[in-house]
Amino acid sequence: MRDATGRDKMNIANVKRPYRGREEEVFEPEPGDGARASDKVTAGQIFRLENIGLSFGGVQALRDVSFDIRKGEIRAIIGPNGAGKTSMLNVINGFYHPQRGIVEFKGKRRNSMGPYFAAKEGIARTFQNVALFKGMTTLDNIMTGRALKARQGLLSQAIFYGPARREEIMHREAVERIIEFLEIEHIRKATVEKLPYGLQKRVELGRALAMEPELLLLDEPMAGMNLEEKQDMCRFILTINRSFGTTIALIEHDIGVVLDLSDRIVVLDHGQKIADGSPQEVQRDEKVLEAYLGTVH
Amino acid sequence: MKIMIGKIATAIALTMVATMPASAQNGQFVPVLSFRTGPYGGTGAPWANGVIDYYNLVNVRDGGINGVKLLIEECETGFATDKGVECYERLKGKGPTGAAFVNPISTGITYALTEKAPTDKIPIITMGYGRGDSKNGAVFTWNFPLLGTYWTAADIMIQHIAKELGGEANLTGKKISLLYHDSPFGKEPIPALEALSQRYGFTFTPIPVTHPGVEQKSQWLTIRQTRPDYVLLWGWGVMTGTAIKEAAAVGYPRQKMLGVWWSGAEQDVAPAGDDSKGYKALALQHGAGKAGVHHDIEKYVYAKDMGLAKPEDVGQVLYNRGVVNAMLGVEAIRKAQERFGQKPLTGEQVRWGLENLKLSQSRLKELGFDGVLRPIDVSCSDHEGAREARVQQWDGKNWTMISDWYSANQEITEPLVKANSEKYAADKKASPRDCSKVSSD
Amino acid sequence: MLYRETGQFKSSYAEDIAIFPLYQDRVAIKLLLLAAFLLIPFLAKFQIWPLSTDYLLRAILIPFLVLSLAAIGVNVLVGYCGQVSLGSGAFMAIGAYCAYKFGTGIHLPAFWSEAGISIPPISPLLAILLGGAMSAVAGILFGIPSLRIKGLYLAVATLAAQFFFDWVFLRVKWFTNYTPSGSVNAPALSLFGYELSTSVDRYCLCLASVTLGAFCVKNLVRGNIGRQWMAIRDMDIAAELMGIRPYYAKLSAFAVSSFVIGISGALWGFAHLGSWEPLAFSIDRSLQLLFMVIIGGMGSIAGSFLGAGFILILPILLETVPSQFGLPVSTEVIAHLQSITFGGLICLLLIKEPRGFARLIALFRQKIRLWPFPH
Amino acid sequence: MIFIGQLVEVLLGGLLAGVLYSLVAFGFVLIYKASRVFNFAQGAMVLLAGLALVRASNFLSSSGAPLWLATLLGLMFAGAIMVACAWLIERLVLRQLINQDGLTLFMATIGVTFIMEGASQLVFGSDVYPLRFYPTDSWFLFEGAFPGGVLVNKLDVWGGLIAGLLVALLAVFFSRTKAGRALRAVADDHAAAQSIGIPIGWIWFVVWSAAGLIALVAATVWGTKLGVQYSITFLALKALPVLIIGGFTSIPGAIIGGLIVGAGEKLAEVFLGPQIGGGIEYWFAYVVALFVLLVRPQGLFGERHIARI
Repeated sequence: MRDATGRDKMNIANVKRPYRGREEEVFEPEPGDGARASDKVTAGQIFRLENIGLSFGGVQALRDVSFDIRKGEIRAIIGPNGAGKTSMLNVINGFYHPQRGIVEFKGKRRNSMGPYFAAKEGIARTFQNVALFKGMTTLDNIMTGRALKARQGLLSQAIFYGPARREEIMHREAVERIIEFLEIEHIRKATVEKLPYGLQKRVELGRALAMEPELLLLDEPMAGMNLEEKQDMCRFILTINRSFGTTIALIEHDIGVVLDLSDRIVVLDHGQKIADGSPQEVQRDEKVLEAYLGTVH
Repeated sequence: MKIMIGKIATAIALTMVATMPASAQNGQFVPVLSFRTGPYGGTGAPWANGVIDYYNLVNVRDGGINGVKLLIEECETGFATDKGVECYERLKGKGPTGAAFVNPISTGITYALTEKAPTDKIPIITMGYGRGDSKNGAVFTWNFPLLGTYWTAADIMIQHIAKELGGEANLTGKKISLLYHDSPFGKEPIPALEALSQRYGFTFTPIPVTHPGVEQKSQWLTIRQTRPDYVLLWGWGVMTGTAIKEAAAVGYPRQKMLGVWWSGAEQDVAPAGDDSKGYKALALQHGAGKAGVHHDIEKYVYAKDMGLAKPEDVGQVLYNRGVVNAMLGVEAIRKAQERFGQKPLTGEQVRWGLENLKLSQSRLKELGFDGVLRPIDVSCSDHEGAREARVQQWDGKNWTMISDWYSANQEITEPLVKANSEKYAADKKASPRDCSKVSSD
Repeated sequence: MLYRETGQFKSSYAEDIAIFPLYQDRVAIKLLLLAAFLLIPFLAKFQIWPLSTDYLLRAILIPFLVLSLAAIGVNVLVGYCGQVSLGSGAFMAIGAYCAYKFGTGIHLPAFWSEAGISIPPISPLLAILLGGAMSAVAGILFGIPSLRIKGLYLAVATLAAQFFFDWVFLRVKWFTNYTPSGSVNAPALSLFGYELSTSVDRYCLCLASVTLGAFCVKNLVRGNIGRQWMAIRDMDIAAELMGIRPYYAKLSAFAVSSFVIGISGALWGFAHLGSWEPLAFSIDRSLQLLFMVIIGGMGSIAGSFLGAGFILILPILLETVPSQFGLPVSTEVIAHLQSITFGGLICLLLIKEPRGFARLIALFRQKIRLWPFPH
Repeated sequence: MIFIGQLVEVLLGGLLAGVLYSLVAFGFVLIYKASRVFNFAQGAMVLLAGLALVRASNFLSSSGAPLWLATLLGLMFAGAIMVACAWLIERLVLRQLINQDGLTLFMATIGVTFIMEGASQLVFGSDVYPLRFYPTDSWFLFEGAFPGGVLVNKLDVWGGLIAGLLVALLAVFFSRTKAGRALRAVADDHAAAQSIGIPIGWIWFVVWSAAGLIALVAATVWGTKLGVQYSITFLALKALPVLIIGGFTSIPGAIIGGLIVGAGEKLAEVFLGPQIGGGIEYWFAYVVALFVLLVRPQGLFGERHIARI
């Protein structure tokens, strides 16, 4: 799938002319593009959690949670604060190791996997409170996403001229396409710590995309954004999913956004799964209503 | 990047200050490398005071050496090798003819400068320290360990112990430990002492003390357990005083401790107070106390308020060592002037003066060193010039000589000198001079 | 007016990732290198002021170059990878002593044969490189704790390396070829049959090594591995989740850093001191190097040079200046005043610009870019 | 039998010597607790305190004051110096560097070290000044049991007592006094502490003064041991392994660390040293510390912080 040249039909980083449409157009898939609304339902699981139990000392973060993510869908994880949503993401990309249960990714079953391994296998994520590399520029931040695809050894990098330079330029081109797609050209050379929050979130998304992931985890991608920032972010997420077929699992508090975006929703409360299904089903579920939506009305 | 240029420029501009010739005035430039600060400042300062006071005396009393004034500049080395090298580089070119000679007053710096001396043609005077093998002038053309190296010292110490024990025979089976400063200075005597232990059949154990020597508890607990008959002390600065205190704490008799001549000054026994009573140390010929020269120094230097030391400190052990050190340098220049004329001389010319330095008892008397020094006779094959020392003891107030003169037994030191100096020559691919052919006229 | 980016368009990524994207900078660096490689040796050869004496070469420029190289090495570890180390002096020592051993020939007693293993003396240049390599190996070993220990705890832990190697080179006579004093003399510095005896030769050797070292390190830090180091420095957890292996990033930083430091240590011994004992690489040296990096600017190659220059030259100035103006001050007083002024300047600089000279320069460039119009 | 005697002797001596390191370590801990500053200047502070004390009391006694009075006034003078010093440091350095990262502050304290070393020696001189504060002779215990008995140095015992006293005082200070509680708050979170109206500057001043006074106490002990002189500053380096073993933030940790380091290095030096050439205690302490850190990266008693994202 991902060879030295990092060619990968299914990814922005390699689509020569990135899709720049407005929201309504997004729903019409491009020719030759794998992901369609119809075959999503039938598409197989890419990721599965089975009776996951996670606790810190005495505190039970997750109790016997099971759910799956299907290839090409947008999967939302919602729930009140402290429901264990972020813990869930941390389990998925191997930052936390559950005491009980099984993690299955692309058919491989294991009790847990290390973060490096998860990343290598194609899981990328963004973070609830931005975790960018503060001292580095937007460009460098996104370039770090290419770390896994670097093939040149220390010596050749030290000499630089020759293969190392060629590789560097190749990755740079890929990254530039992402920068263009996310419309952050103007802050390319800016140090990220000085950027406004909304832009930082975007850069972080870019960094995750640079990894050309198969499964993209977004932890509250729209937290603290104003309306049009949110609209932009929605647009990006949909494009990434619809046009490039990247599977997405996201945590979001803005219920409106979640209902619009996601194909299926899992609802957590106090570390337990209380509902799982299409937006409509979840909306109708009493447990959810009282535990969660109830508070909204 | 352009800032870099700027920086280089400023760097140069700023250091010009240092590269400018010391002064246009005519005279013989004598650099003084010294350390008045850092862990060894307490013992470094009196030495430097002695040196400079004597130079000033020569300038004030005799108007220089045969009218050639001494141009003095001091540089703080802090007893650190790299700093010492920087000082040397800064001072070596000063004055109309460059430095006459250099006193590194640190074994580490001596080693570093020994590499540079042949190219710079500046002799190195290491009076009572430096490389043990540099006695061999055939190989070490530029080094002058006047009045004795540490190998000389080691031999004399053993001689004294033998005397106290009532004869060399009684050394056999005795236990002698060496408590040494873990540095080139402290390690230098070890080969000599090993040779001696084989010759006389006493067991010799070296015990290192890590720089600067503030922590010696474990060493002294070891000594307390092994109960050596004598402890030789190769300490410098804080180490000596601490050693004496720890000795008192573990109840080791001070009378059985014998320090090298760098561990036998007022500054060494002061911190321990009464505990140091009875502690013995070698005296590098001179001891404490005043002689003719001191009266001149007081009359010409301190009367004019040019003295560097506290007046009451004039005549202390290390002060006197500085004075002697300076005097030998001055006399070497005087000797060289006999041959090269009464003008500022180059280091190379002064080197000849040093190699042909001969001071008779009468000459020493004239110089006011009567009873301070014994005759010295330097030659190509013998850059030490003298190998004599006495033992002094601290009675709680003063250092008093308790022994007669010893002179080192060449049988022991000479093979070492030969072996090591030849090895050095081999490593450097240098061919030793043939001393029989070196002219001394 | 002179320092303008406008009108310099980059038509390819290759141009954009060049070390000196700006035309003016390229000219400046060329001039600088020209001066360093041609002008200074020329002046020295013909004894033209300020190089009429070789004081400037021997006591300022050579140490400056060598310590700059060391500072670059420390900067890789501390500045780019964020692993504070107080053990740099030890790695200089390893470089120096191993180079010495390779340069003077190695004999390892072996249990299976009387003869043991013997390696004849090899060319000093090669020996210096091998010294660096040895230092890199030691660097990796002592870097392993960094996978678990962080921040100041790590800083103090690195002192273990410092004191351990101080001791090794004091005590293990094998390293010093059994010299009675434990002080070693570097072998004659000859390469390809030509003896580098004069200070100009040695200066050129150091200059070449520093230029090469700076170039290679710059390439590393602007490339993939450099980004990995900085990622670890800025947020190690996130970096790991991005697929950066902490142990690879950290240990490679330790290896590169100690390699460069080791080379500089070997140069310090061979080209500068000529003869040395472990005290030449004591804890003071480590602190001095850390200073250079922090004063110069963490994560900046140019900063390493500036820091080295500042820390090396300032004390010398502070003590030469008064004597030049014939102030009747004893060296003791000068030494104390010097230490006070030095400490004061350090504090002042940290207060005014915690990011060091490199940052000041960046600001200055911003200014002259806009000059004469402030906007 | 002799061996056991020696073992006990070395062990005791080591433990006590370790406590003397703890005396210096307390200053570090106190300051780190309150300001997250790793204070490299602690050694220089001991030197300054010692010089001020010995010079002042010598001056007074030489000008005819009775010894006890001279000593007392000397102590007060030195204490005043240390407090003034703390005030200056807080004003001129710390306050300027508030919420800079740890490394910058660490470097700043090295700068302060240079200033202190220079200034103190410039003002009070750089000779060796003997100090007689505690008895330096020894007891020989169990002379019946072991030939020669087991040596215990009175000075070390005094040091131990004083260290114990200090720990008690500091414990009271932290738990009982207002300043102490405020200090704990500051340690946890500067911004929060400020927001609830704790004057951080004042707290830091208090802490640095306290560290200064601890330095004075350490100076009386070490000055008696070594004589007051520049080399005392090297103690800072002996105290560091004590710190990382105990953890930067724990006073009892400093004591335990001291005991481990002292006993460990002395035993190693006496029994292991001779086999491998001696002089190993310097690095041995650090290697022990290193291994402790590998097991507990925050030291034995340091505060643990959990990585979250």
